[in-house]
Amino acid sequence: MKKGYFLAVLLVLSFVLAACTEGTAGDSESASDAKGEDGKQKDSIVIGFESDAATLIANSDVNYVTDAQIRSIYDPLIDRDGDTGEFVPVLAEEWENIDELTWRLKLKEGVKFHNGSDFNAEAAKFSIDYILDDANQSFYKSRWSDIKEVKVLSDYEVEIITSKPFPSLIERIADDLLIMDPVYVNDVGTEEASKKPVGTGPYEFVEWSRDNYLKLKAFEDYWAGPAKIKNVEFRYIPEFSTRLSAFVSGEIDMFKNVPVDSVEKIESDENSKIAETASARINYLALSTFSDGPMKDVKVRQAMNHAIDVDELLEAVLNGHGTKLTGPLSKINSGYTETDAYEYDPEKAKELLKEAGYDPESMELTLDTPNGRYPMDSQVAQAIAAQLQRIGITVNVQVNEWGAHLEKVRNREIKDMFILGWGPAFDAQSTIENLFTEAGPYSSFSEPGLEKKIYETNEMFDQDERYDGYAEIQKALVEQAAWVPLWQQSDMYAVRKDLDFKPKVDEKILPYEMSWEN
Amino acid sequence: MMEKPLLEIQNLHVEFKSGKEVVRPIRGIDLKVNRRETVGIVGESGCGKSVTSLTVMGLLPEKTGRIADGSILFDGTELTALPEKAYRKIRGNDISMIFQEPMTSLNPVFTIGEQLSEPLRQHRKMGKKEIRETIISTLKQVGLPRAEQIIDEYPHQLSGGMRQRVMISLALLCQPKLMIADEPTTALDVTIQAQILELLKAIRGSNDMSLMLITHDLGVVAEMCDRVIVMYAGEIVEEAGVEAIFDRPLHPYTQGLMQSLPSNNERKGKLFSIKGQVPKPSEIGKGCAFANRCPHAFDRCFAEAPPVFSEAGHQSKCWLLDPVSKEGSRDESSIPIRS
Amino acid sequence: MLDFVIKRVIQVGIVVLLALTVVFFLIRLSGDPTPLFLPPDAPREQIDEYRSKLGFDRPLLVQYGEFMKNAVQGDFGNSLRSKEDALGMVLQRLPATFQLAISALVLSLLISIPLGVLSAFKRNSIFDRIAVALTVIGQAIPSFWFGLLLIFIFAAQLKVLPSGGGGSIVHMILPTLTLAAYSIARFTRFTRSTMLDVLRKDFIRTAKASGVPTPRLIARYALKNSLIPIITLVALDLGTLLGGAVITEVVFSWPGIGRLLLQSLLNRDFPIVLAGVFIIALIYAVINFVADLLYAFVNPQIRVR
Amino acid sequence: MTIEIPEQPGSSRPAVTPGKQSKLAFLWSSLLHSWTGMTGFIIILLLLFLSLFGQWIAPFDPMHAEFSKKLLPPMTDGHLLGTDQLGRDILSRMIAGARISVIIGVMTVLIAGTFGTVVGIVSGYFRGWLDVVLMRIVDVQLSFPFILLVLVINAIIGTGLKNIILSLAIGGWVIFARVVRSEVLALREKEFITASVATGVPRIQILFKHILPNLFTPIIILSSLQIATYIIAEASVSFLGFGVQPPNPAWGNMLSEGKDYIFSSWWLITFPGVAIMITALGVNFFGDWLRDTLDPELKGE
Amino acid sequence: MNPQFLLEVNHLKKYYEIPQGMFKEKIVVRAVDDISFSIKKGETFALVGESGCGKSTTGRTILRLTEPTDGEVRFDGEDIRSLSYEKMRLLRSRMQMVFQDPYASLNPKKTIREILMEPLRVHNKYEKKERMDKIRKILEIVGLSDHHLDRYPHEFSGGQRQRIGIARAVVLQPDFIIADEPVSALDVSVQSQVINLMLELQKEFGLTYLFISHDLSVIRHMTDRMAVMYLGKIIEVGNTDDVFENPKHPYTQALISAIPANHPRESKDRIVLEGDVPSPANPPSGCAFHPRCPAAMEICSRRVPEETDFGSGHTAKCHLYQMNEKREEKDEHAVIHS
Repeated sequence: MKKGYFLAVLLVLSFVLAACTEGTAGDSESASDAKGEDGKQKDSIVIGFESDAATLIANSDVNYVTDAQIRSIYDPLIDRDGDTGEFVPVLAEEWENIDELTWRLKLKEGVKFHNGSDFNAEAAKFSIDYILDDANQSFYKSRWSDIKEVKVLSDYEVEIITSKPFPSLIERIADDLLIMDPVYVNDVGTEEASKKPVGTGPYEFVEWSRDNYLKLKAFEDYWAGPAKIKNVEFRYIPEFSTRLSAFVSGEIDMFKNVPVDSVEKIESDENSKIAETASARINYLALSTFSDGPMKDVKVRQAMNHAIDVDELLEAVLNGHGTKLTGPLSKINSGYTETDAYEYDPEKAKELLKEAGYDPESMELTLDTPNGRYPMDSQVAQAIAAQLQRIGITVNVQVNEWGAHLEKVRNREIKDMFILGWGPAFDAQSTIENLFTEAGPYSSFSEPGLEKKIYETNEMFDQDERYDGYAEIQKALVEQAAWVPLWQQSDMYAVRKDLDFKPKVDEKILPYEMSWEN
Repeated sequence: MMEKPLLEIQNLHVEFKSGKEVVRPIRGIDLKVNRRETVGIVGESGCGKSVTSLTVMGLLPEKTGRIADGSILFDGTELTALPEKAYRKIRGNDISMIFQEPMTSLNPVFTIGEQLSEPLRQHRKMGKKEIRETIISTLKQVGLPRAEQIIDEYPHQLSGGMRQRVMISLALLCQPKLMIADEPTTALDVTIQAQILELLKAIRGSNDMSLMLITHDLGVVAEMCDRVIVMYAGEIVEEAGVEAIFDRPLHPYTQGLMQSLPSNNERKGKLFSIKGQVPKPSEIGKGCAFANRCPHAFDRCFAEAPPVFSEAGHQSKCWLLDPVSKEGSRDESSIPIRS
Repeated sequence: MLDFVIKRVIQVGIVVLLALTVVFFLIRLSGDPTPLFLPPDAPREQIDEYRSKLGFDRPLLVQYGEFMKNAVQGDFGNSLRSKEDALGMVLQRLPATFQLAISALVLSLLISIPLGVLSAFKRNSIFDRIAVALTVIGQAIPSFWFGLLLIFIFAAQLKVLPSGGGGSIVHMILPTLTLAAYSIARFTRFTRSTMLDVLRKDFIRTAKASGVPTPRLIARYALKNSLIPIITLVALDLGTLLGGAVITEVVFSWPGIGRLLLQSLLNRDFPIVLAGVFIIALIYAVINFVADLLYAFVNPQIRVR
Repeated sequence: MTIEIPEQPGSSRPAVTPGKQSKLAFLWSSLLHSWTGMTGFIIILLLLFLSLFGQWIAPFDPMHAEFSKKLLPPMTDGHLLGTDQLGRDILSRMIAGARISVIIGVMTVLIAGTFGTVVGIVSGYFRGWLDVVLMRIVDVQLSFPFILLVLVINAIIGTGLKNIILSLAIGGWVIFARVVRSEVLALREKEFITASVATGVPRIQILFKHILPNLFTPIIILSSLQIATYIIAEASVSFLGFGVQPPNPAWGNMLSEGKDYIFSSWWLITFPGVAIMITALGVNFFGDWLRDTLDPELKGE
Repeated sequence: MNPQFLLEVNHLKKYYEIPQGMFKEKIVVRAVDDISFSIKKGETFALVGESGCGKSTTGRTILRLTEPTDGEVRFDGEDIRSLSYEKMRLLRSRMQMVFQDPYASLNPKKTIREILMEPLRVHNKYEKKERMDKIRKILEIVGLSDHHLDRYPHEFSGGQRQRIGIARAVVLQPDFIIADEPVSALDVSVQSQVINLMLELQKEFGLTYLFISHDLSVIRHMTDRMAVMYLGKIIEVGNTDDVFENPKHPYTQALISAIPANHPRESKDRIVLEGDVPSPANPPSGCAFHPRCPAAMEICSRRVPEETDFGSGHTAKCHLYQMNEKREEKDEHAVIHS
């Protein structure tokens, strides 16, 4: 027995293991490629994400990270405009509403999947059916449950029949649906297809190392012409400081969700810039009417609106990165109506509280917030607490882990107030329906009269009538002080200076639309 | 004509540091071991007999222990000033040692052979095969059965008696000039002790070797030794040939030790016992270290440390032997001396 | 020998089953996963439907029985989120975790054993004191802080090493250092103290009395005796390195098992968590078993009976 | 090496447990001789002082947010260590955090220690099937990494100061149970315990009058070392998003809030990190010294 | 029941089982294997033997510090094994024990006062005020004084500690004391002090001792009767004088001959036994001593010898004497040493 035995065995073991894990071995070259310091035309990009995609199959996981990655592989039928959020045709060239229950879509011809098979009506039908099929356990199913049938009319025409009027169908198609190749999926099975995806998108799948990276390369036969950036890598870096370090050191070329306090640091770097846009996601302070507490009283809710200085929060906590919200909807939403904001007026707030029978000095409220889910969320909560303290109200901030927070909200266990975000939201219906009815817990507000009005408006098929209805509702909600509207989130991207990149309102990150400046 | 002694210690002082205190376990001893002689060092725990042996071996704890004064002359070499490297050449080669605890003195994770080959590797230029043969023959010499198998066994597979035999063969391997046995039988059972004592006698007879036997057991001394040295509190209080000591112990401490043995007393009778206990180092004053327990102590004993008094090779450090102070103090009846 | 193995296998089985049981109930208490997966606008009926599809609406004991029945056959179900086989997902992450843990272990052993031995031998010297102080500091630094610091210095400022990600040797340097920092400290201290113990033993005195030179005494005699307790500690720590690398894996974006478990915990992805617990408990038990064998191998008092 | 040193009553055998007054004096003099022990002792004193009187020393209200003064670097505007992302004074928060860290360390040790000790005693002293069951439970728990276990429990019972203490305690009791059990097992075999049995001392009295007092030393040593572990563990758990939550100024929490500012405002992550390190260092130093002094045989683990 | 016997031990057995894994049979260690003896009131009875022969286990089993496997122990006529825990506990006020290691047998965290008070407290002896007087008195008897009361054990020397251990055993004024190697750990000069103390106490309190030791000279000095144990069995019993003068069993003979000489001129015909004591887990067949016995015969490995009575309570278990009695095959080795 030699003394070195033990160590030697361990060493050998570790080499064997290292050899075994060769498959996961990353290629650290891609980062320097992207930098293109050698003067060659850059054709690669590395994008940092906080987490891995749950799966690479389309129409399954409702999650921005998954969606942002697979959207380069799969095309949608309809997309949104990056600035306005308006619908733009992609694989569907035209769509029309035949009657209240029937929609007809005309599809693009000559589009090919990465494996060479043709895109056609069957593919569109298959993709929708995939969501509806219980066996696939798609998380999207709830949004699509009103669909009765998808009919293939011809090779490039489909008809969607709904079981009840479904005015927001096009929104669903634009926001959720991606097109898969039925032949491929049926051939290899969903399990394989979710690891090696095939779509019609601008990039083809190359390699996926779980929790490590996803590599794609440009699809040369892309119907809209091949991408300028030929190689794309999504790299998963869960910890923000590490992500930032990776960006600073040039390992990644861009990442989303830059904390407001790091903006300056990135802008000060000569190779970097910040790309910013107002997102379709809104943040708000919900006032719970679902539990017995002061928030049941409209005067108290109004007092809260007067006591919280949103401008100050925006400026002090978010460094101005956000767009102030005055009512239930952001301006991007179809059906948005201008509503009057509550002035910051602490005196009035105190008065209202007294009218409602509360002495602000003896009030003690709890404010629940997640931590790290929205920009500066827990800091905002602490700042709100500080503002309410100014009129004498004691606020205890309760910070919850996200899962626990969401569960508390859904189970209506939150006593007084909580911070939450909603989006991306482009239409009035889903926001109002989900936030301000008894069934939707996310603002913990409902009022019977208003609820009736909401459901009536939802059923209206006439666009103008509906918008009028939503406008009335919005005004009523503001009057009722249903919540304290905060702001439209600012989506901030740290980007290499020479990358031509324009952020989109719907949070999508499409390398196809990017290019390197020379 | 006298042969030069093999080992000669003169005025040895050893100090231990423990914290800020300095302990002096050996306070000036002189002793010699002649060639082919067996010298017994007797004393109770803490008298400094083990420290003496470790000092000779050069195994005092490096950081805390040191030789404060004196000389150790071994076979013409002065050991106190010897560099470690040269000392190593002596250890296990010219001087070897057997310890009290055969259970813990062998390394549990090496075979007997591996451990026994060490002194041969260090001191003899031998091939592997030769080493093995030497070990086996030494194992046989100490009366171990199955020597060929035992060489590849581990210490825990052997009984206490066998382990002590292994320890003895370890000490014998290089045919040392001096073997120090520190309480070699104390941890053993009576019947095993008898075996080991017989073995030591046999070895002493067949090898050209001196033996320094450290023990607290007067019986072992009586059986084994040519000459006896009695230690008390870091000093040698008496030294004489073995028969002289047993016939006529001169120092009251030696007398007390002998008289307190049950076999030297009437059955069921009250045993003679030395009152009190060994003094703490701080309690040792200018006088005789034994004075506070001595039944014959008188004023001078407390005031002044006694020098060595010698009578025909029988030496003792006691004022009672001083012809001058004798008259004043000695009470004839008080020392019952066996004859 | 054989019955020792059988006995241990049974023991391991019991421990793993119990661990699964405990975690099964614990994690069911941690909350409902459905709202985390479904879109926020999913109506309540949908959630209920989904929940019943997953079987979460049945009595807990029935679910437990079902789970255990499948689990003993190696089927932990599919991930709630990605619908992949949960055990497969865990196993997929295992090599990366192993790679990191083993390299950290090897690094710590290579550094700590010589350091501990020297420190013990030169007890109370300046060298020893510095080593002791360093090891205490090594145990006192929160690992994520240390990791971030390393990233900040070597990746962001000096730009010499990647900030994270799995793969090549270069990627391994920083996480290995971070992970090893604690073990280096622990092993060094432990080696030092066992070594001190061994150096005090009678048989060391015997070897010295045989004229064995000091370097040989330490390298051959003392080290082998110290190795026995060190093996036990190393085994214990390898378990911790494997399962406890969560923080290092998160900080360095290392695609290992700890990160997967943390994510699944946050997502309430029960099957993955349970499969992960199963694997970790199993590895832990196997490591301990191997340590026992190794222990017996090094320690003849056990080997030869 | 065992060397016979002249027997001197008082220092002859390793079991050093002097009388009550002399014990303190003995500890104190031993402390004076150990630079690590003294360093640890001073750090602990400082920590205790801060946690008891911190609120009167802190220059600012640790919870008061002054948005206009956010992220001030150290030594500006009277903020010695600067301000954080909400404009709160970091020094004041660190001082307040000392209290929370002390509470976390001490309370966890109290809960985990008490529970673990009871289990260890029951297991080790009464043996039998209860011992088998309890030790299986300990095995099960040990097969799951500490941090992950704390996370799971924290995920279940929720975040916050009380809950993190509880989770750490649930994760940490086993080590006490194991150590205490093995101590009890060793004590049971001690001759003075047998002597008490032979005297006719009832079982319960043996437990309380003989076993327990002899457990104090190992438990105190273990506790002091565990405190550091728990303080660091809290920081780690906070880092992963659980643990004590803002606005509470626990150090771990400040670290995890501040880590996003590593590039822009280094002081946010530096000071709490250093504080944790120094605390852990101090407690470790002190614990090591305590172990070396009270129980020379316990060295190592 | 003979009233003159304070303690009667009949067919006492203590077996330990060592599990060897699931599929192997357990190893049974017969630490004490069917031994019987009786101790008269006021006498000192010795158990002699080498380490591992079961003498200490016997002592502990009698006090039920470990539960016996089988057999009967009668103390003052009462069957100890049938007593409940509580009754046994109370009975311990009458039977006490002194241990070998004076360092290990005193709780390091207790003062001498606490150590000596405990027996009185748990047995509720004397009025509370009286107890202190008793303790002082006993301390004085064992040669310590008042000012030692508040010290801790480590502040004492080995001899002093052993005296404290004896004081603790005697303070309850028991009838019976088991002394397990009480002087083995002590230096010669201290050993005599402790032996003297024990003898004095015996006189003063009329104590009965079971004295366990491997030191034959101590045994010869202070005991009345003795039993020699080998591998869990008693092989010879008799008055101490008889056994020393006229040992019957070859093992006893070897043991006595192994005592080192008293004087260099004393020549001893020593019987040096071969080999070591076998493991009690795997004792030799027949007479357990036969592999080492210089007088071993063929029958010794086959049959366990019966007891032979040599009169006045001196008995031994050896085939040599059984052969004689049966007048089969007279053996010249019958008496090896006389």
